[in-house]
Amino acid sequence: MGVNPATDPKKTTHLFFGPQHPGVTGNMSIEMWFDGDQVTKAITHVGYLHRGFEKLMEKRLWIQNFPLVCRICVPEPDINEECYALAIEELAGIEVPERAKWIRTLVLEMGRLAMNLMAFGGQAGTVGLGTGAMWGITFRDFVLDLFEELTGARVYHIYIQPGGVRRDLPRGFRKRVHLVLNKIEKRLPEFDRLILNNAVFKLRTKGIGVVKPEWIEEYGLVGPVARGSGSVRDVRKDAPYEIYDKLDFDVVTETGSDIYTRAIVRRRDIDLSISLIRQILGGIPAGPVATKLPNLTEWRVPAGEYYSRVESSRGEYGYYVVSDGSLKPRRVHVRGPSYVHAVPLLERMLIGANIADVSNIMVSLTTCPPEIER
Amino acid sequence: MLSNIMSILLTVFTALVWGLLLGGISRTVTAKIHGRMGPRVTQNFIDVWKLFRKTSSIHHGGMFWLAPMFRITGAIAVLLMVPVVVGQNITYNMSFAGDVFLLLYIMFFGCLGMALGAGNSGHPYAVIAVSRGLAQMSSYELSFSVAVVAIAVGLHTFRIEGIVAAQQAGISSWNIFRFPFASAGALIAFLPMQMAYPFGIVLAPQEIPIGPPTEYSSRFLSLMFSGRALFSVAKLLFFVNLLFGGASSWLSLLLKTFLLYMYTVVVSSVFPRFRTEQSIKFLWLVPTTLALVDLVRVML
Amino acid sequence: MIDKVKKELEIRFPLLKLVREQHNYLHVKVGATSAMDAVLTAKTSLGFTTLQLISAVDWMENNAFQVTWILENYSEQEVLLISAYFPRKNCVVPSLSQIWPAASAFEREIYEMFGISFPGNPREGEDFLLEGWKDIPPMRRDFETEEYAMRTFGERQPREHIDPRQYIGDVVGEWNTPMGRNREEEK
Amino acid sequence: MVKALAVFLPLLGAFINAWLPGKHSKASRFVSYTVLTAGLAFVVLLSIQLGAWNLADLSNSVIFHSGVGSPPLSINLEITAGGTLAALAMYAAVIFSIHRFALHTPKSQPLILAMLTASLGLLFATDIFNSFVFLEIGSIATIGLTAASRCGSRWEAAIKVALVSGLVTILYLLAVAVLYRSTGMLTMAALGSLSGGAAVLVSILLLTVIVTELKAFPLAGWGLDFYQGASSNVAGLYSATWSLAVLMWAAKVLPLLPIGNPIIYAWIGAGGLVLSQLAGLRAGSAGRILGYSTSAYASLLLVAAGTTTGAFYTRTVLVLMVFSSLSKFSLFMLGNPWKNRGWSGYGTVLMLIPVLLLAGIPPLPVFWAKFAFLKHLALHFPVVFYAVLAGLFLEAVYLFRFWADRSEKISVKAFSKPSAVAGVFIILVAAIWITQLWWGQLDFSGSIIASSTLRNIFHALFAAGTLLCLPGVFKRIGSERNYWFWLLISGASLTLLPAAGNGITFYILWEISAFAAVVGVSKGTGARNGAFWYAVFASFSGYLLLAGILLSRGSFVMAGLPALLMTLAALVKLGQFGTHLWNVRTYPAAPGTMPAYLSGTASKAAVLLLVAVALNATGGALPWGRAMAWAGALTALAGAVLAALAPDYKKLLAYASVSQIGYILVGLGLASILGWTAALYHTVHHMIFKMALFLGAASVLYRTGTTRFNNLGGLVKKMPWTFAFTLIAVISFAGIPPLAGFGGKWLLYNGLVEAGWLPILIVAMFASVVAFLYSYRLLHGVFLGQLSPKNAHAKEAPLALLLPQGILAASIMVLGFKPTLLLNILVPALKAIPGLSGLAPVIQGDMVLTTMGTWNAWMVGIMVMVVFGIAFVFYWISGHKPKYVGQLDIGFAGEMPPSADEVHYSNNFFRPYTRALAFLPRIHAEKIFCGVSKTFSMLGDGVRMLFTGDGRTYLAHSLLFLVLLFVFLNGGM
Amino acid sequence: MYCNHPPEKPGDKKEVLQKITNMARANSLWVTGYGTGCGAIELRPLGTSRFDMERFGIAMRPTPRQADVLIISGYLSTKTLKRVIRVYEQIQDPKYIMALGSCTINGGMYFDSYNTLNVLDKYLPVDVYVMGCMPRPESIIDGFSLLMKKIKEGRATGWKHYKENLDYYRENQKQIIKNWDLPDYNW
Repeated sequence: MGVNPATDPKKTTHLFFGPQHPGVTGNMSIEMWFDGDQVTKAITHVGYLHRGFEKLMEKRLWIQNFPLVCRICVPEPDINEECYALAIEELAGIEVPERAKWIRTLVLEMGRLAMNLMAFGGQAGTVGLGTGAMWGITFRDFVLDLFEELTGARVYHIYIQPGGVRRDLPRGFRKRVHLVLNKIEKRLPEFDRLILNNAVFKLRTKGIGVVKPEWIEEYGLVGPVARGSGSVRDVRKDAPYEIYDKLDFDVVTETGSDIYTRAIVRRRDIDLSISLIRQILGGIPAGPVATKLPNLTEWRVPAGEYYSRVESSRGEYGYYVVSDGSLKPRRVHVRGPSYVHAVPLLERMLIGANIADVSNIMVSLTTCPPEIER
Repeated sequence: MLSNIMSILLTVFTALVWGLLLGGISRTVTAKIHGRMGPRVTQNFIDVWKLFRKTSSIHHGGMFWLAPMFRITGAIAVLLMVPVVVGQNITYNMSFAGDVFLLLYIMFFGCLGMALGAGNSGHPYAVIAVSRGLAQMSSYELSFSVAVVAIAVGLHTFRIEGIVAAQQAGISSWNIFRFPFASAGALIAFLPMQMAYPFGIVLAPQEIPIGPPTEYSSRFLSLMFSGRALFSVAKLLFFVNLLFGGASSWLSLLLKTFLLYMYTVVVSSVFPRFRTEQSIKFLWLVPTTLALVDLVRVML
Repeated sequence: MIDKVKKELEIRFPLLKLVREQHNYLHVKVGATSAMDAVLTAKTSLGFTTLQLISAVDWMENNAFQVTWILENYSEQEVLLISAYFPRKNCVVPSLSQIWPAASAFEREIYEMFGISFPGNPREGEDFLLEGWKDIPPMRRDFETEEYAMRTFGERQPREHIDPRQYIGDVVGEWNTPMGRNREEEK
Repeated sequence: MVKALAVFLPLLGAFINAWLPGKHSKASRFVSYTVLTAGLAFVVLLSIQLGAWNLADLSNSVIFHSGVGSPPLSINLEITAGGTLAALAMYAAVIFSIHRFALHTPKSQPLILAMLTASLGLLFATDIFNSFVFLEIGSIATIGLTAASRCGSRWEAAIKVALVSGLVTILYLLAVAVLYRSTGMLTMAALGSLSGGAAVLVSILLLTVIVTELKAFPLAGWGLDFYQGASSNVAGLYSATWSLAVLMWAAKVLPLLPIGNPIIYAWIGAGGLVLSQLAGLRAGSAGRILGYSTSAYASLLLVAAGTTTGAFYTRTVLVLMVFSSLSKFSLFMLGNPWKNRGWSGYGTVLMLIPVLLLAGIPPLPVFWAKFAFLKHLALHFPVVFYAVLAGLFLEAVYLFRFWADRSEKISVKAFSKPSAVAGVFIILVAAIWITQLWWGQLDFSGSIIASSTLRNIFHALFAAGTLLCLPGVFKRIGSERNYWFWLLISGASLTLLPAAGNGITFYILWEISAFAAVVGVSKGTGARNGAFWYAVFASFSGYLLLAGILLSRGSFVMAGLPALLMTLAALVKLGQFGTHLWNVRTYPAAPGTMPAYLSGTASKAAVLLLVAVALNATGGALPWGRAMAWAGALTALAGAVLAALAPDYKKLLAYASVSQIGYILVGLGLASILGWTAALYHTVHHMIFKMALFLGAASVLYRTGTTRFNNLGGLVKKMPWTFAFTLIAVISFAGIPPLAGFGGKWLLYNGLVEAGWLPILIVAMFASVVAFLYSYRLLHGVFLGQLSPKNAHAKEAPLALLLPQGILAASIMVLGFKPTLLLNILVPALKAIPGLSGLAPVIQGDMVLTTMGTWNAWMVGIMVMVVFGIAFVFYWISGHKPKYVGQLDIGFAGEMPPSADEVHYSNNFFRPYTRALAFLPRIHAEKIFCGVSKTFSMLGDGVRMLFTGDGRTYLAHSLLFLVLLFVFLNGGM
Repeated sequence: MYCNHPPEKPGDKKEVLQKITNMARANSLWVTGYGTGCGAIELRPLGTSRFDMERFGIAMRPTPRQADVLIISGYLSTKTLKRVIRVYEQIQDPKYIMALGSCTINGGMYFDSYNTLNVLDKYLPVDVYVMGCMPRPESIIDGFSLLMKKIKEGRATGWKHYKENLDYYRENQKQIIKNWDLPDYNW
């Protein structure tokens, strides 16, 4: 047996990016072989954050799982609650009040906005533009303040529940949301100047990390990664949940396929989220915010299986929920977009990449390790 | 003789303090650009002291052990080769012993030592960083040496005292006005020299955390920080003497070095990194061409 | 549209059992032997070119694993779930990693979590989520996680129950009220 | 009685042989062999007694009649001294080769005798018709021998000989008839009395016959096919007896032909030489290659016949032909066991000496003849001179390739081949003998470099360089052979080089040092290719030098073309970019300390040559100084870039050598005192550091068995002293101030600014910065980084290698801190040279001043040392005790490094740099050379199309040649 | 190839200028850039304008060799624990561990998970716990100020404890890390 040229110890250097590595998002690692500074082979290692959520959920009541699911994706937890709630509502046949639907959509969009702000800034941060990263996270903090006011928590909100949301909007909330949006919007042009119009940023991101359009179906790519390569997939449009069918928006799509395009997609997603939040704020109807649920400690969701999907900031997010009609779920399987982005796609994209672009490429996929590992 | 030694000690001490202080100030300024308060300006002193007093440290071999000393020696050697305050001959230190060529080459002393230490650490990131750094160095040194040669030939002297003395006839006699293109080239080359972005490819934390000093800890790191502070003051001093007419007093020295340093800080915080080859190409193209304009002017 | 898919599948797989059908969502159960056929048919002739997920459910009491392939048709925006039961003991399921590169990771996870083997996956057996796992695969129903945790990580320390309101009452004022009092929609 | 015995004994041998029963027993073979050999030996003794053994006067001769009456009825032999010499060579060849025939094809012994008889007869014949008889006998013997051998292609070869001899017979008889009819005589002297149409006709016919028989260019086809087809025994015997006889006979006849202006011989010869050697470049088989070489010597004979006369002609032809035939005999005999793989170092030498002889390298006999001959040509026939030189160089190229390809295959059994050994031995004895004849031409007064300071510097440089290489010569690894002898010879002649007082002395020493080094290089593991490149470029540079010397008409060098040629010779020898190919192939291949010697010491010979040329031609400033400086600067840059990308320790050093040499060229090109100071300072410095580096490489190779960067790394822990010395050398050549290297750069830059050559200054400065890349690559690739487990056994280098390094490192330190030690010697000496322009640097104590810059190495050194010392002491006393942790204990992103090999970063070290350079068109010197050699090959192919391998074509060639000659000569008249 | 000697026992050596040194240590806490768990998401805002930890001299260092503080930002899976041990042991003395979130104290909501350890203190010496799930940036800053206080008073001696009781910690670590292949000493 000959030596694999991609991992020949004489010709290559064997390196780990992560888990303890500032260029890696979250706690995961990429094992790579370099020839010079060019990657010849890459293997993604995940599982550093594996907490056995799916096992734990089988051991907990249906409603007890809400605090668990939001921890599956740290930067944007609400989609998990939403997705899980959608599945339960579908299985149990619960109707959600109209107002709750609007509020849910509001929460989801705010979460998306926060996440996209961080990811857009992070893209700059990973090529060394620390200022961009700082600004992005600062803007996100404004949104987190709103969450705190609405739900009582900055990160893990546990706000959505089957049949509605936990609380109504506080007084004056809409005004404050507008204030925050105005504040962010005012700073966005400066943000653009710093990042998107920066010649060096363009040099670093254009033509790098190309996701070929044919990979979209082959790998099942979703979200900005797919939409940066010409796809128009967006669950909000394709299979509208909550009130997305009542909102006026176009799916953001670009065709550049490279990191720069993905940054643009993310930037336009920010605009889209802001516009959607504005629409929602203008249209929230009055009414109850939650349906009355049976005694939750003895609540048995009817037997059945459902695969619920929502659109997260990183793309389609799915929950495969199986109920056997007992107090606890039989099986919950979470399918986060990072699953394919960070494992097979990243391993493929990194081959031939420069060491300088490894974290650049990885960040452009906005991988979120906990949703792979759960 | 004694006064010379006193002057040398004073210079080194001042440079160390000023270098660390400048580092602190630069962190504050960067923080302000980020929209933060930033650390105390004395933060670097605290860091250096803390690192110095860490109770354990590791080394990977002789060169690893010696590298910080190489670094500090190189920095002090450059510092002492440059006149500090124009007119006060006592502060000219050792500058009689060499000219700009010597200065250009002795600058590498510390870098080479650092690179050797990094190599001895056995860490691939450190070595990759060194390979990047050397590749980049070979490009910015091209533009820088073109600029220096243009200026030196234009002024008919290689002696730094001579270059400074030629700029004492008012602001318009400063080389930055007499040789605007060469100065522009040199100032661009100054950015990679200071490892400022967009040329900061050596200490790229997201790519090769964090380059040559990745294995250095504790007291080694403390010395390395001091060496870096000294070295940047030495480079600032060289540039002030080369382009900005030298410093006629300690106050103007502090002011000029401060402003020059702020230039790198401000540029640094609004640019991402180049990739190595982009950096090399840019440096070959832009600053070198600029400096060549003045060189051609001088030749004609 | 989804009707067409359903009809097509029913023609080809007469033993197919319909689980759920919505306007763009179809879940069918097929026999273990025809599962691969169904998946490949869906890919080649029905336009479900994307594999979203491979999932498994442990039906211990029925002594079976249910493996579900979740496919999507990107152009028609349809979801197709194909499930099949496989015997639980020494469960072997054909691999799809040669057809969809993404399947490799899903299969590695299921191998690790359920012990279902996917022969044909070149990377099967590589550590995925766990490292050095020696117990029975954790997602099986007969794996008792709490007992395992107790055994491995030790007893959980006793916990004092404290009512936070006791502490935050004086500080927050407005919030120290029954839930939702101030939370009504302003008009 | 004696005469009778002379006839009787060989005949007895033949008789016994014939009488023996068909199945030969070993004993009977032995008997016949012994008797035959004894008879021949007796004949040799007799010939010596008979011959006019006075070579100093070659005109003496004895006429020897046999048979009755006078020729053509009887046989008259004129035994001349030269003929005797040739006859001796023939005897020797027969005696030393006959055992082969005795063992393999005993039946062929009578044929051998027939061939010997024919050869001797032709050698001494004075009569045209006698000659014809011998020619016929010779042809028949050749055909018979060829056919009797066991070679597969023997019939093809035999038939071609038969066809050609048939044609020759017809033409010759025609000529004889015309001659007899016109003059009534058949002696050779009768040719002179011919006139008019008969003269032309006879001349044309005989010339065609001669050219055909000689296998000279246009009619060489059959010869090539014969050599290729015949077994190597037959070919060897043939070339030493019959071929030599034909050559000598032709040499005798050609001046007598009434052709009018003999320059036509020279034209045929010179043109044929160039064309046939072009074709020879593409020759594949050994026989064919030697066939081309034969053709070359035949052409040389024609040239000689056309351009020289009298005793000079005789002597030249005699030496050229006898020794080349002997060489070919040796090569054929050696070439026999080609099929045996296996290798002996002595086999290489054994084979190299005949090759060197054929290529005309001093002090082997052919050189002297060629030298004198070429000198004559250069003076009187310049165009022929250039053509001959080009042809000879082409011949050298394919001969060296032949050697490189084949010598590896010579088995140790070569020693059991007394024939080959004897051939070589005879050559060597003759070399000594002939050299002493010519000894008087040598001059060791050292007058070509007037300044005794410079001379002494070079003497010291060469002597020290050789001596420092010597301790390590026994630290060889693997299949490297003993090379110390050749190193010593090369070093000794190099050390004498500055003492040379005239061109020929210089040239001889230069070539001896180069080719002794070639032999030394060939002792390395798989060094055949490296040695080949070295040999080709050395002989190229040698021919350029020779041309320069010969065109200078007695003086060492004349301004203009000779000086340019000699400058080019020096550039080739230095490995100027473009010709750097040999450096980067030879240095890595050379064994042990040989590369240190080559790069550190031997290359300085070229610097010496440049200095000598500049001083003698124009008194200092060469008119092409600026071009040379540009070439040097670009060489420095390109060499540095290539060095940074080199994957091998020695290869990197080779490119670095190319690069550093560039600075010397820039300095010499400046032709100012500063420039020369810089160049000579850098020459000394380059010798010191490059030897230290190559000795370090030798140490690493000795301890680890490899110089590939991918297999090295982390050796600092195992070989700390080697590292320390290498580090000092590296810091020095990188030009970092406290050490010596900065001085050269500083002086050079000052010189460049003084001359106003700023663009060159910028290129040179850039190159010096690129030097950091490869200097670090070198240190890291070998000494730093992770230690591969495969090298865990490595130890510190042996003292024999370490000590010279230590001495060199110490001298770098001394020179670094006190450069004035050297400058105080150099500057006054250079100031005294009137041809150098510019101001001299002023040295005040430790201070060196130029018009624009200052440099006080001592103060800088002291400052750095003091600061370093204070830091060190502070470090030491501050109670800092770091723990040593292993190389794998690194902060590896929280993971464990898998293994040292995998973590070591080595392959494609400067990949970003490569990418940044990607916009440059990839012009590799290799590719250019490939293009050149392709062009030559195509030309050669064109010529080769003549030689179809079909006998009829060759007949047609001969007839065509005849017709053309006829038209040309008639038109001329 | 690896370090093969046990750590020196640090002892209670009195250093010169102890007080100033402690002040310096407290005011220059360099944090290893290792987000071990979900708490890392709140470390980012900590660096930005809202909370700005650099005010206190706290900075992120990408390599453990140069850091002082290791923040365990939440639950530790056994796979991560292995890396954390390696990283922790590569930090030079004095070094501190700050643990975020309930899950590091007693397992928090993952008390019954088969892959996360419950009580961090058994495996690594924690100097400061910050409770909450997840802790807000304010509480992390509070944790830092507590750590600073401990350092100033000389009470942050977890690293000494670790070195002195290395065997105890090793035993615990090896108990849960099934494929222990770390060198025994990584300093």
